[in-house]
Amino acid sequence: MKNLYEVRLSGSGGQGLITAGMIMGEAASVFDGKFAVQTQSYGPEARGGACKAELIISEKEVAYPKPVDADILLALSQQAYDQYKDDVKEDGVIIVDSSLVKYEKGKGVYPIPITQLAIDKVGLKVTANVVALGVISSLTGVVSYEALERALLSRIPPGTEEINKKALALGKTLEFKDNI
Amino acid sequence: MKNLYEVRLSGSGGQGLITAGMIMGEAASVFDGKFAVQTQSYGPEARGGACKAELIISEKEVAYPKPVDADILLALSQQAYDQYKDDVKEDGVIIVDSSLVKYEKGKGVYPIPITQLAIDKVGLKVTANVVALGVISSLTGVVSYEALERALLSRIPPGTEEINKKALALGKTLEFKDNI
Amino acid sequence: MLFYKLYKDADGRKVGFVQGNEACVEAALLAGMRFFAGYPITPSSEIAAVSAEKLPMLGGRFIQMEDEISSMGAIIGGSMTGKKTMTATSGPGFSLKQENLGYAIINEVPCVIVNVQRGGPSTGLPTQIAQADVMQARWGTHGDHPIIAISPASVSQVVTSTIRAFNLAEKYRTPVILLMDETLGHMREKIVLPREDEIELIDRKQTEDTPEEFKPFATKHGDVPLFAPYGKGYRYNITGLIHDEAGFPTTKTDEVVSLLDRLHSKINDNLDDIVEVCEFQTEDADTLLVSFGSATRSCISAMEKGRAEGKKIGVLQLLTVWPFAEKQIVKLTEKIKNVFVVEMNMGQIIGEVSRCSHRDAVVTGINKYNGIYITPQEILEKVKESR
Amino acid sequence: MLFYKLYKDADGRKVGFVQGNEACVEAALLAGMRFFAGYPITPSSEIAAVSAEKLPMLGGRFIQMEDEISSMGAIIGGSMTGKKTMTATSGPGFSLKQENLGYAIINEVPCVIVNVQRGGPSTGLPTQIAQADVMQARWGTHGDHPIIAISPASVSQVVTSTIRAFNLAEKYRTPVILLMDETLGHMREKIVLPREDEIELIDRKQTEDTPEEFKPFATKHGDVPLFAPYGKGYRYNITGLIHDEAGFPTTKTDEVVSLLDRLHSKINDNLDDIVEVCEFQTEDADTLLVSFGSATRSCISAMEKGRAEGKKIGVLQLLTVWPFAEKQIVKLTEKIKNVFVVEMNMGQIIGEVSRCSHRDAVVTGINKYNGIYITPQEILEKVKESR
Amino acid sequence: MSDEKYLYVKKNWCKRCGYCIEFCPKNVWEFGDDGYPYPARPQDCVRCRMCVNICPEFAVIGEEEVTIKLEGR
Amino acid sequence: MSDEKYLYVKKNWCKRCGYCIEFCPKNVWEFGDDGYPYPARPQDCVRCRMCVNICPEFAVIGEEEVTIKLEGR
Amino acid sequence: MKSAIHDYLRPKKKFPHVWCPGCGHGIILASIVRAIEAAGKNRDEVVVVSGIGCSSRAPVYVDFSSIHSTHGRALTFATGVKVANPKLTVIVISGDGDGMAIGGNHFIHACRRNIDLTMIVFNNNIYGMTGGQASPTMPQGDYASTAPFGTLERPFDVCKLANASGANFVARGVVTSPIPLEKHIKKGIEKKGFSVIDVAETCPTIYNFFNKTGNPLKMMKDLKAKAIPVQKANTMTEEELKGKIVTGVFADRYYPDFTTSYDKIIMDSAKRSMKDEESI
Amino acid sequence: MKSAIHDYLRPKKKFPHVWCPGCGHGIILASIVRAIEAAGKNRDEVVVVSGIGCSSRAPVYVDFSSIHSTHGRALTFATGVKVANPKLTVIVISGDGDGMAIGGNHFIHACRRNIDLTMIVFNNNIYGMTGGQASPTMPQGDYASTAPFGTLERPFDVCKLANASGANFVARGVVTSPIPLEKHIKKGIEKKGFSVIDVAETCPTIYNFFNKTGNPLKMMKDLKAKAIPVQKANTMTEEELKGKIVTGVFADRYYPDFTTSYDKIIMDSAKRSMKDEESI
Ligand SMILES: Cc1ncc(C[n+]2csc(CCOP(=O)(O)OP(=O)(O)O)c2C)c(N)n1
Ligand SMILES: Cc1ncc(C[n+]2csc(CCOP(=O)(O)OP(=O)(O)O)c2C)c(N)n1
Ligand code: SF4
Ligand code: SF4
Ligand code: SF4
Ligand code: SF4
Ligand code: SF4
Ligand code: SF4
Ligand SMILES: [Mg+2]
Ligand SMILES: [Mg+2]
Repeated sequence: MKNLYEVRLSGSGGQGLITAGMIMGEAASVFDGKFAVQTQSYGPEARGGACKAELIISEKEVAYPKPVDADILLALSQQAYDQYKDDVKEDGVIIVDSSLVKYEKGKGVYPIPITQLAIDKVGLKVTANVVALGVISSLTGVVSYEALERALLSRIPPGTEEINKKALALGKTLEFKDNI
Repeated sequence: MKNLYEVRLSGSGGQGLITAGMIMGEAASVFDGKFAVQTQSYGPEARGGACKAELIISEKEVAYPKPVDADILLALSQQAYDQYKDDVKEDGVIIVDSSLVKYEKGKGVYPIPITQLAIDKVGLKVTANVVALGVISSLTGVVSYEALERALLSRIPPGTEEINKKALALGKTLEFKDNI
Repeated sequence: MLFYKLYKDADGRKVGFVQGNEACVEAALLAGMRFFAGYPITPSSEIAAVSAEKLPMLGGRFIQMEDEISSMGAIIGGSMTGKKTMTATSGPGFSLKQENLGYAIINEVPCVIVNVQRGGPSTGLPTQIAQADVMQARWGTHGDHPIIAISPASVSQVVTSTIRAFNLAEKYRTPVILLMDETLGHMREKIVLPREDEIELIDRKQTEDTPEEFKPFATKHGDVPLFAPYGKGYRYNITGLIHDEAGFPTTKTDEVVSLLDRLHSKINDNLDDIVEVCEFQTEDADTLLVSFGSATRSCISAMEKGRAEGKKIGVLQLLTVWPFAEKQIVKLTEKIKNVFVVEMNMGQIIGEVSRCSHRDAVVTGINKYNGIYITPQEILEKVKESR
Repeated sequence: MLFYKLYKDADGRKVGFVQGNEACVEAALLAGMRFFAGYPITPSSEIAAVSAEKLPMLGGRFIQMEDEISSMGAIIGGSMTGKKTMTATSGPGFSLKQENLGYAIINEVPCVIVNVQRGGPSTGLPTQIAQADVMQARWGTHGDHPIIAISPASVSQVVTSTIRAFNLAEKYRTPVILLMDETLGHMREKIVLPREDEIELIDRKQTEDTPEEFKPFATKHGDVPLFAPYGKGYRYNITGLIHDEAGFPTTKTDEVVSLLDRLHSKINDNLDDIVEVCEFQTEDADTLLVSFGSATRSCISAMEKGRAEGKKIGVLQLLTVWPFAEKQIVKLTEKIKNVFVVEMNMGQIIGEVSRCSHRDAVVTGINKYNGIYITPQEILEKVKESR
Repeated sequence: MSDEKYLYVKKNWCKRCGYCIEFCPKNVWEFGDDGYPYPARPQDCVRCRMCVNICPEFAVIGEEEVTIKLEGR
Repeated sequence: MSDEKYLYVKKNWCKRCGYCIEFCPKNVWEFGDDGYPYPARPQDCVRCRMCVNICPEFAVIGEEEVTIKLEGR
Repeated sequence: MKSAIHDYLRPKKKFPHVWCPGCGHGIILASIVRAIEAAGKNRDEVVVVSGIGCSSRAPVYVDFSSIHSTHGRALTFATGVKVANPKLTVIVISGDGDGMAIGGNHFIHACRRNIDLTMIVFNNNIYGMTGGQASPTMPQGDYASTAPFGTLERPFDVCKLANASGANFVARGVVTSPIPLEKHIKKGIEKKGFSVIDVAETCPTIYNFFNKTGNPLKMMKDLKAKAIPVQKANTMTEEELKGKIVTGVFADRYYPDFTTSYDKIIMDSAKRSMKDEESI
Repeated sequence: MKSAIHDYLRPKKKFPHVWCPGCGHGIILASIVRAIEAAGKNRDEVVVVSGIGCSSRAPVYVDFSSIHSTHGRALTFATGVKVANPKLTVIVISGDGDGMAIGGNHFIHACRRNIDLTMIVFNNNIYGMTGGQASPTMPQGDYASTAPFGTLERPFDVCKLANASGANFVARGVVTSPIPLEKHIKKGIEKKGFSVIDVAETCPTIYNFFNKTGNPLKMMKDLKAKAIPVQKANTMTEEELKGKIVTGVFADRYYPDFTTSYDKIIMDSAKRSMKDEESI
């Protein structure tokens, strides 16, 4: 476990990346007792374009709030992958949606067909972001699973609790292997 | 003849003092070739209150544009007289409308029933300001009579030329005596 | 629709992981805000939305006005009834509010104006960061006027600064500007809201005079006149014209001067109370980074990095940007001569820093204005370059 | 209804005894103004009235708009057709124009904005003199922006300054602010209008590119882009968003920086052309009065009186107040250490003078802000006091 | 009708517009020698209040109590 | 009617709202397997231009010349 | 006889007021005060808000809480007062320039919002205070300092605009008939929701200067001759109505007003807010 | 088939445009371009002016001289363009927020002034660009980020307001009928004086987010069902008209427009100016 994680969740508008960032930040800061700061940015298009949520999760207070090189990169679109794959630390991990993105194999690269799994195993495409959170938690431990679940449940529309839990659990229980 | 005259034309709104100031300034600067600057101020009331036009007429360029102590004070109302009578130079003149104002006799004080004369001799009360200009010209020479007449004629509504000339002429031809 | 949730911690404090904009409203409500009038503009719009949702729960009221001018008018009117009021906007809207801002100043109407800065001038870069309205905050409205402006750097500081903004507004009966920026407004961090028993709230002092005795701008009680809310039998007038102690228009020179002097002195005579700065490791520093708002965070990181390399860097955050921390600058530059002013603009507050710095100090600007947050690396590099 | 008359002098020049406001319009017409949009406000209203009367004689057009915001919008729109345009206002209206002023700056739209200053803040002292919008002229609109502002002191200077304002606006494609004041606006002095063959009029340089090649904000011709009037086949876009050379919105960091840098450098790289000061007897002076606008006249009288008493006073008039005459101040304060900044406000431009003055100079403010013209006596007294 | 003894004009407020005279339906008012209106025919007054209401200066007064109160102003 | 060979959808502009399909009075259009509309029954087209005019993306094209011109965009 | 106005003059203010001899503003102000009295309002709970203009000086003279605000913005300040404290009776005084030129947007939005204010437009068809520029209600062709060749624009009909924008109560009075004027204003005050009373009056100083309309008395007589009650106007042709001023009530509706509607939200919200925060 | 829009797309601009899938703005823009073409205007003499909003991005895409001005101020810039060069055909594009909220005053004054502009209101009943605040045309009770409990205010009827303010031509179109829409706009362009075409459309992204109105296609179908021609509407009761959108022409008048009237002043003045100055 590192003292400080720089996390970049990237993809396109509509994939729920900001929500994922919010959940992750809340889990880490409110429930895990760490320091977290989450920022975001959109592409120049009004809606639908590139989208990115970034977090710094740390044992101590965070000054400059933006990740430079990521400890954790989640890439849910080709554009995002291409743009950010090089800004990852030596010992960082790249979680890439292998159902959407053509990627290069390498140490620390974890290809997971996240969106496809969300469709197939959860039954709802838009839960891909939650599946990804489960993956991040179990792969890196940057946030605890319990904290994530609690933050998740407080952020989603009532009535969607079960399906979201299912998605998170799916992400957690997947088996990973980086892809050398 | 002095090199510099500080002139204060004072009274109330509606007595045409600003117009008188404009005529005098134009006469001095455009037609007599002197330097002149004319400023004005109103009382706090929107209309009808105290009113004052001030000029500096000089052989050379005028920097600070407001008279301090006047060489020539015209007072067409009691309030104006009371307020400004003390701000007159030792060798200055005070022309006071004796038909409207209670004044103190003294050297350089010229009481003339200007408004009454305008009514009686010109037949139009509002020409009092023009009568006063005639008085000032012939008493002090600060502006020439010809210049005054020309400036006057260019500033008045068409059709009123004769009556205005008459008023100016009246002012010029009055006999003055200061009032010791 | 709220996009955050507050929890209660073990000490009974509300906590949450919220945006700067959301934190601003939570703090404002804590501080006693009960009326908000606004007009949407990126990146401040969440402040209006959260206010719309939360105010009625506390019996407060929200109104979306037809523009920024009317929003500013409305919070002045609202404040005259004794309520604590706020509006929020960004550059273009802040420009539009300037005329009525002057009205609030001259009539000593407490209110808080949030400007979540974005790139400019004009429509500029609506979704990107800048700190380029800081001089406008000082000089944007016509005529001689004092102003208080506070510029937090973190979501937690948004909470304390917002409460402070209301307190200063009430204490000094003046509009207070909260200068945020796009990143801070949209950034999420954990906040811990103080319990009600943990904060000191200031309410404008109310008159104890009878209505007959009461003069709305009388100074017998000190520089800040005592207040009587409209509707309580104190039937006085306020006007944007220069006015006398009774609130009536005047052009008497002594009354003009006395009003203008008092408006300024009530601020300038209380700089120790109003001006708040944060110093970071300035004790042994030979290099000072002066900054405000979000840029401060980069300065602190730069300081940490720099110190790791053996560079004795200190940071001064101007939490209160206006009135300017002249005394603090004078003092610090007596010992630290190598001064950098870090701003996400083309160089604005640097003018003030230069003016106030010790004559031997070398004041250099570190500026970024391309819409992107300035990084600690960029600051460090500039610091190294200039040596 | 005109309240003045022009005559022809022996040299065929028009002369007249006119108000500053009237002179402003006469000069503007000479400079080529053909469109005026405005909203009345004391003490600037005569500028609109005279424009309404005179513009149609020259085939120009006048429009009274519904407010100051629309007036500013209209002169920008008008200027895009290639016409020289102007508006006039006073403090409250100047505050309202700030948003669109930024639009004119960022789109490099030549136009002239007259601010006949009155007492402020807010409604203030509508019929009295002040010089308290000078910092607002610099910083009133949001975001980083340069500005040119000129401040004449006499009715004759109004003529030359107005012509200059149009010339600078056209040359640098930027709004230019003409800072007058109540007394100057209403004061009458003789003017001699130059004959057409005696003045150099500058028109914005027009592109020679074909419509296909044309880029409205291209810099290949230097810092000031070449113009193509609307309606002539150059079908380009302008926007208040940060834009690229083609006039389309951009957030690319290099394009953002290049636009903002160019907007500033086109002014700041041409200070020798833009900054105009008048020095009076500074050669042997040991005391310098720095001033602008109407206050300069009192300084000159004070200088004359002072010299009569043996005091070596000199005067520096900042005819161009923005950009600031930094170089001139630096140079003068190298030899003159006793500096007084004379302003009819509570101290505004003094900040700039202090910042730029030689480190050994002692800079003291002489201020008056009660609505009354500052007198030479008052200045002299303060000068004596401080010795 | 009328013993309208308090129908009077406060001269230091009156600006002599003549509206009271013109708009009185009963022709009660006239300009006096001093140039100010006065109720020349008070007995004709029907208490319609037009004169009071139309006076832009609040200078027409129709009540004893008010008269006394305003005396000092 | 119609040999409407240039009634086509420029796919890189189309955002698949389905308006062309819905608003064609002759039911000419259908979503294809690729998710984009195509003129399934061009012979039914009466050249009313509804499909062209209702497309918010300017993606329905009905002219050879335009087709060619837009190719590169 | 009761002279409401004299009971309400500010004790500390000097009279006569600043308005010119014969200016209609004084007549309207007195009518407003009588209407407030007639509506039975507690003077401590009345707030009078104005903008800038000769007319907007009115609140300074009468003994209510008052805001002499900025040019054109009276309705915005008044909206703030009303929304922040709905118990208050808020009267807005505005000139035709103030309310209809620079303030036109606030006017139509106040109508639409149906905020419970009563606005009285002192409509002299000109900018008096700034010396005679054309106002948005100046009849086409009349002269002004900024319309030396006659105004080109057609005037707004304040009542039509209010009607189209949704005000609950819309009426026009005229200073030559102060009693009906007072009644309109009283009804406006009593009406929940936004009320507008447009008042036709004269500016004998400035309007006359540019239009040679004669002395104050002549202008008043002419004005009286122009005023036609709406009932009568309804029977007249457009031709006959030219140059006339139609007076009376143009709208009297009962849509819920803003603050009353808002009170329902507060009641509902209070319940929602009862829910306690979860503990961490 | 002729596809006017494609001839007028900016050669240097990237497509697809920024608007969301199904957003009505594209349909209106294409209709405007067809109308300009149909009115036979020389594209070099057309200037398109907009404010700020999703809709106000429109001019950026089409190949005319254009001004993407400041929020709410399009009409003011357009007025300047037109008055400074009356030969130009000036089209104003504005959103319901841009044109009716912050820009409402310029709107009623442009109507009153009868300035020869053609204004098209992209009326999606919401602030799209800033993420869903209530606009002045949002139906009462609908939800928005700033109206979490439903809007309290009643909407403006843009056409009624234009009519009451004096516009020469007033019409309403709807994006589900692009051809009548184009015709209204064409008529507006051809009409001397101020023309307003209010266009009912949808914002499938943001409106749906707050009001669950369904996907773009459902919203379009619903919109189509709501649109009623004015002729038919005239035969319906108020009850029946609830929730309907009345389309068609509401005013078609011939008052002289501002610049034409001004030209007369110029002609007269030219004579007056012939008089030479007196010599000193
Ligand atoms: C922002 C601003 N613009 C302009 C003015 C100048 N101004 C003061 S009063 C006024 C017009 C007043 O006209 P109206 O409202 O009709 O009142 P009246 O004087 O006719 O009663 C104007 C333009 C101002 N004070 N503030
Ligand atoms: C002075 C100012 N205030 C506010 C804004 C923010 N703003 C930009 S667009 C917009 C609303 C746009 O709504 P509308 O005109 O209906 O256009 P739409 O996006 O719905 O097409 C607002 C409030 C701004 N740019 N400038
Ligand atoms: S109406 Fe009033 S002001 Fe006019 S004459 Fe009569 S009393 Fe005097
Ligand atoms: S109350 Fe009526 S009748 Fe009596 S004097 Fe006055 S106006 Fe005439
Ligand atoms: S209308 Fe246009 S964007 Fe929509 S589906 Fe058809 S072609 Fe595609
Ligand atoms: S032109 Fe008309 S009939 Fe032909 S495909 Fe398009 S919508 Fe259908
Ligand atoms: S100028 Fe006109 S409106 Fe102003 S006080 Fe005089 S008469 Fe009344
Ligand atoms: S947010 Fe609404 S108005 Fe804006 S582009 Fe998307 S659909 Fe259109
Ligand atoms: Mg008026
Ligand atoms: Mg909209």
